[in-house]
Amino acid sequence: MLEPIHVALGSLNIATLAPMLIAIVGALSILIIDLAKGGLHKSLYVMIALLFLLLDLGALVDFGGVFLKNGTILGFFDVMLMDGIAILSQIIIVVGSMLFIPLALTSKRFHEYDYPEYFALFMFMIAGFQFMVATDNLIMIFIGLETASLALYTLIALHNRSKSFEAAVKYFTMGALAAGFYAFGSMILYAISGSVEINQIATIMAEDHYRNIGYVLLSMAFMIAAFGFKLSMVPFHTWTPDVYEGSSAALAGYMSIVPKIAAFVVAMRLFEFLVHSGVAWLQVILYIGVVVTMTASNIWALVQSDVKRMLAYSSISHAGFVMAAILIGTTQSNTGLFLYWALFSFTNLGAFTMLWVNRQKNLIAGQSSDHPYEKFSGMVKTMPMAAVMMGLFMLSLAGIPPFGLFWGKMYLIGSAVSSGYTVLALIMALNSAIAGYYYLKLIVFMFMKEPIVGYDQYYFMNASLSLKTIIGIAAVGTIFAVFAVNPLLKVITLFVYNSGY
Amino acid sequence: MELYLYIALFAPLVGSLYSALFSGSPKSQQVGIVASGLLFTSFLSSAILLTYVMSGHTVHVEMMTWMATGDLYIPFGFVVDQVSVVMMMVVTIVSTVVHVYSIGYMDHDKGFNRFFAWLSAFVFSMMVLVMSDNFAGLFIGWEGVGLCSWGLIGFWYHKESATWAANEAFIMNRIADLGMLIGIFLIYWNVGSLQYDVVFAEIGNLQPVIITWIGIFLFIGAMGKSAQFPLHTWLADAMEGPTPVSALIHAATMVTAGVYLVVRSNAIYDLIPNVGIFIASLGAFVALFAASMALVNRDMKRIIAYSTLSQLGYMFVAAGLGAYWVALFHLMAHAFFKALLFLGAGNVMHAMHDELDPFKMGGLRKVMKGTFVMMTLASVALAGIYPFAGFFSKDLILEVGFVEHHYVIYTVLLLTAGLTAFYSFRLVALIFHGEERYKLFGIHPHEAYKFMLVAMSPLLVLAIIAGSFKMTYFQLVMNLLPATQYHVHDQTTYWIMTIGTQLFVIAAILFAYKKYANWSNVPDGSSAMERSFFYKLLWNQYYIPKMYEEIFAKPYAELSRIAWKQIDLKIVDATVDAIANGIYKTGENTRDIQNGNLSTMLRWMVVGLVVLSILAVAFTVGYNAVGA
Amino acid sequence: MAITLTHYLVLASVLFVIGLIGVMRRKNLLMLFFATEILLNATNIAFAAISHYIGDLSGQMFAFFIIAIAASEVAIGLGLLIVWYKRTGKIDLDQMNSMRG
Amino acid sequence: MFEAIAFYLFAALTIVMFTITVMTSQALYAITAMAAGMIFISAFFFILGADFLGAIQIIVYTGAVMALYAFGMMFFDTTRNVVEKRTNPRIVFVLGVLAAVMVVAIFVAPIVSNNIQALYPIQENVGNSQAVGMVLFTKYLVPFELAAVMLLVAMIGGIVLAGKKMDKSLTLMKEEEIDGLDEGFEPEAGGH
Repeated sequence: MLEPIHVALGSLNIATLAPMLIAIVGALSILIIDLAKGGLHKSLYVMIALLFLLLDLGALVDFGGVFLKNGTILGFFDVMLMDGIAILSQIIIVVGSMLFIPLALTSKRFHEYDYPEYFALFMFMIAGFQFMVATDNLIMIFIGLETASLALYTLIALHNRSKSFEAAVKYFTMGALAAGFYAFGSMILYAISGSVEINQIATIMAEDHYRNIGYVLLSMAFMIAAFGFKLSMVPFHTWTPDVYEGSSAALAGYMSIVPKIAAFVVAMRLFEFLVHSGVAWLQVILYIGVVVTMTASNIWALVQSDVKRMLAYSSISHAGFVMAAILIGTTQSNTGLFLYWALFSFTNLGAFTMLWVNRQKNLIAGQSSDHPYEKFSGMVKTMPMAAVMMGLFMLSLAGIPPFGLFWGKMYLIGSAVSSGYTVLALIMALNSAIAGYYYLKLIVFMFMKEPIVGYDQYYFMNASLSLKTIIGIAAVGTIFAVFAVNPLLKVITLFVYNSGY
Repeated sequence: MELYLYIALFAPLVGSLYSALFSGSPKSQQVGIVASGLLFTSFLSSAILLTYVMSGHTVHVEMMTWMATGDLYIPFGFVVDQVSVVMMMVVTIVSTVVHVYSIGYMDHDKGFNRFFAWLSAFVFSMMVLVMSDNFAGLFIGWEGVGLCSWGLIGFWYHKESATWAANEAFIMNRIADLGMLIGIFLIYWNVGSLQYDVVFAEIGNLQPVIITWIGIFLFIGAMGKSAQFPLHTWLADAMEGPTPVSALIHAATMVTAGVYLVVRSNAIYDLIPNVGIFIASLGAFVALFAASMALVNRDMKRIIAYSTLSQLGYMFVAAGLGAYWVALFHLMAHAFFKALLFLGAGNVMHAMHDELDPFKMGGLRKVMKGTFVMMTLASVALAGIYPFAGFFSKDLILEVGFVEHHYVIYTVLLLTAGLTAFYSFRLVALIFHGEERYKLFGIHPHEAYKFMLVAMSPLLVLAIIAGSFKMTYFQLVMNLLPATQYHVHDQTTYWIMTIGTQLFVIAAILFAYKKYANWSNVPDGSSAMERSFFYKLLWNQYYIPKMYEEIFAKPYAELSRIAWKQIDLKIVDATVDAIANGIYKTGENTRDIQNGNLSTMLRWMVVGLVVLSILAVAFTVGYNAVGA
Repeated sequence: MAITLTHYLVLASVLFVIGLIGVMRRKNLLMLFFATEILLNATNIAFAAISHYIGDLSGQMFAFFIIAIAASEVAIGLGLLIVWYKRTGKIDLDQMNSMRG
Repeated sequence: MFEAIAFYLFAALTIVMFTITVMTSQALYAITAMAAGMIFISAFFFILGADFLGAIQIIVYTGAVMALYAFGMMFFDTTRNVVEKRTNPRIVFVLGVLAAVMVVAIFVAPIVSNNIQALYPIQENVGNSQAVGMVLFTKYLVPFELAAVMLLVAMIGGIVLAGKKMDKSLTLMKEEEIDGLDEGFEPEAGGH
């Protein structure tokens, strides 16, 4: 017989679960409120979600303080791992979610917001992402990932039109394949190490001096395929434009930020120790992956005729750009990753919200997508302020100083240079220059073309005060990023450095 | 003093934001007045700083730290020293004048408020550029002026040519900026800092090869901004913008940023004289090349633009030969009389209802006395007649060439001086003298507003007297720049040279007057001269724009003509240059990867996996082979 | 002849590849989902085998959670298929072509 | 010996079954073959001493998942011959064979390691279910609870997606049309 196991409650560090539990409790309370009284207005659910996310954020900030004082916090038999990058990425996840949830408060009614379940699933999804980043146990990562993904597929489909179903089915099917890759990759790692925890796997591999190099590389091949899908690296990116086009702009913007930062954190945990141990193969593969992803998606973005698809390709390109940080693998580059993503969140929030407020219900006659470039032509004449805002976000995305993303780009390129990746830095700079073209294309349409008669009725047709506020926040974040960069960097460096990345 | 520094720097920004507030609302005079007033404040602060600097101090502030983590440390500060204060004075004087002038010039334009927002934003960026104490700040200002000039050239965005020109300028500059960015990275990588003082102190310790590359890449940036060959085509096309913009950006400030960069980096260029010679030679070539194109052009503003190009060539000659203070001096003098010339041209354009062909004018001196006097005096200054500003600065460059024994450059510059005089007075003669050909076109010209003329008068005064500051100026900048005096030692040679040059120039003026002052018809392309090879060559700007089109654009257009038509690419076609077309084609051809079919997508994922695992196996086999 | 871990790993990879072929080959979405189940099952065999050969329970745990994940995926996948089918009357993925480029 | 025979027998059977699943054009064959394949896989689990996993495999897969799929088949009316357009079948097989060759090429090399330690060792004298229970409710308690959340998400998602409310799309209706909807469309009290 087995001996009964005695576990001291204190050793569990139940507090490590607090942030995620808050999100889950939020989700459950939304469901319960709906049970008690149906037919409530969506703004109530938005407020509840925001409230719980605020609590969540508070818990995270608290953890941040504890982390800086005592270092990494482990909990629940070391399944939970609250280190600096876990806390940082959770903060980005939660803040990102807080900024995107109010986008539900549109003036027009869309299908998904009629469901309280939408908000519940949203909260479950956030909890899933939080679990995914706050552990280095492959099982836990997998379950967190799937919880979040399954919720996300549903959220996409709830938009309830053919394109969104198509998007959800495509995403789901490819996601199932990627899940298969992930499981197989973990299996190989388990086979050579007898463990499913990344730090132990790393230790055992190092003790073996990478003798089973074939297994290691094969597992990495599967893992790159799995995370390549999540991070939309070429050629695993094909879902991105279709899924962005099919889902509502609000959700598409969300997808371009939050799931990716979660995947980046896991990729950091999984790939960087190998990069550091000098596994040349991985370096080469990541190098090629980064370059191809940046370049190819930039080229495809040029030929798009729909703004949302263009932004989809642009976000692929940005993800490729940031992936370079994992390849470089220094503290500076990892800091750059978080900085870039924090700045990118604000800019992309703005860009997608601008699409969202201009969303009409049915396709414009003669157009096959929601946001063709023509829709914005001559916008400066009918809505100068809106055009300027959109132009601002485009300039920031293009990396024009002094707007937000310029600093992220500069810091990352700088980290590449100071680690000796000069050619990579050049390619990154060159790609930023190419990217300027397609962002400029939208600006050309907005500022230099004649307005098309009748299109101005679509402008801001979906706007409400909350959406305008969000645009304002995004614009402020983008413009005044200059002043935030330094304090932000200090904090991020502190967290990243103390987590050993 | 720091207060004045901040006032000088931020007053234009405040003006810009203030104007931007009103950009949506209809034109209101007060916007222009407030913006001009703020600019004037900035000018006053600069003047106070000038007196302070002249008493031997410099002001250096570190406004904030932008990035300070790990080994990256970029403080952001501003410096007012002997060089930057000169630039500040030039920028603030010219821009104040241009602001006031624009109140009149843009009087009837719907985008009046928007115009001032852009214009003040431009001045702010330019101030950042000249006042920054490090390369990062310089680059930010650099990009900022590029952006603002894009907005200002394309200000009349409903004109397709204006849009095109704006994009052309933007793209050409981006190409050059990339070069400059590489240069800055090289500096940072090798020196570990971007602060001027640190960089210039350390630069000597680097390998010569690296310094050479740094110099070359920085100069590529300068070439783009200062429109040096072969990146010069955008400047002439940029004349599509409103004329005050041309006066401010394309004569006095932005295009001289390249010269400023070279002057500022004199510590770098001093170490690489070979690059310096190249810069000087290119400058001399551009001087002659641009002047020759100005000879036959029939567009008033383009003639002045080519003249600017030519004068920039002069400045680069001086800078390239190590006479940095001379380059800066000519920059200053040139800013005054060239801005004056442009503003005068603006008056003429207004009077002639946007007619630009001087052959269709003539005899305007009767109706536009003020403008006539100003433009004539500005042209005299440009031609370099004693005692006007141009004489002191331009002749000095000739002397530099002579003293440094670069006789070829000297000869080229001398010849260009003659050409300069000729085309300037060809323009004056055609516009103000001779028969009143405009009557054929039913135009009733009128003089500009009084206050516009008054606004121009400071520039006139400076164009006349700027030369007399030479020694004061020299005393000032020799604190920072190599203080080499350029004197032809032999008195006789000196006098022969000076008087000879003067006579040559005066002869060219007289020749121009004789040929054009009594012009009576509007040429229609049939005269013998107009059919001559050289005329055509010059008229077509050496066929360079055409060549760009033939070599780069045409083949691509031919290859992809059919695919082109299916998608409306007109805008992109115009925006994206030849290289982008290639990229675009690639995108078109490969977007089939994304054919929207789920099965294909899944297959791509498997392809990715298979490729990765093949690589894994290959590496393992190779690793084991090596290991065994 | 003893059965070693290698045997199981090879079996798992063969099954995994069968699943891959199914994923690439199937156009009927329902039957495509079958193939994704095969992928996960193949991995499960390998996990159980590794767990057995190194005498560690974590592998069985992983397999256990994979089964849970597979079950959840079925629920969502069928839900998506149902709405799609209600709209179009088909579950053939060649019909899904409204977005491209 | 017994083990070897059992392995090869079940290996052959599963491979055949799954091959049928992916190759046949009869949906009924496919699902039956898959159910059989799942059961054969559980046989491996029993051989490997993972009794609990074997039982779960049969209950969850063959019991629940297969039943769901069978229901789906009836709903989608795919019981008859399924016609699928084959595009580039050769590529599919080339990719498949390549993948198999590469993975197997790695796997034929034995794993060499002296450092693998069983962190949660299987004890001879303890029943498998008991041991699994011990680990599951200590080390893997949090993943287990999260799996519960995941199943809840799947349940909510499935119900919401398949629900009647999805038949009309507010996204595509004009605002006036939504106002004109009868109360029946508003979320009913109590949810579903």
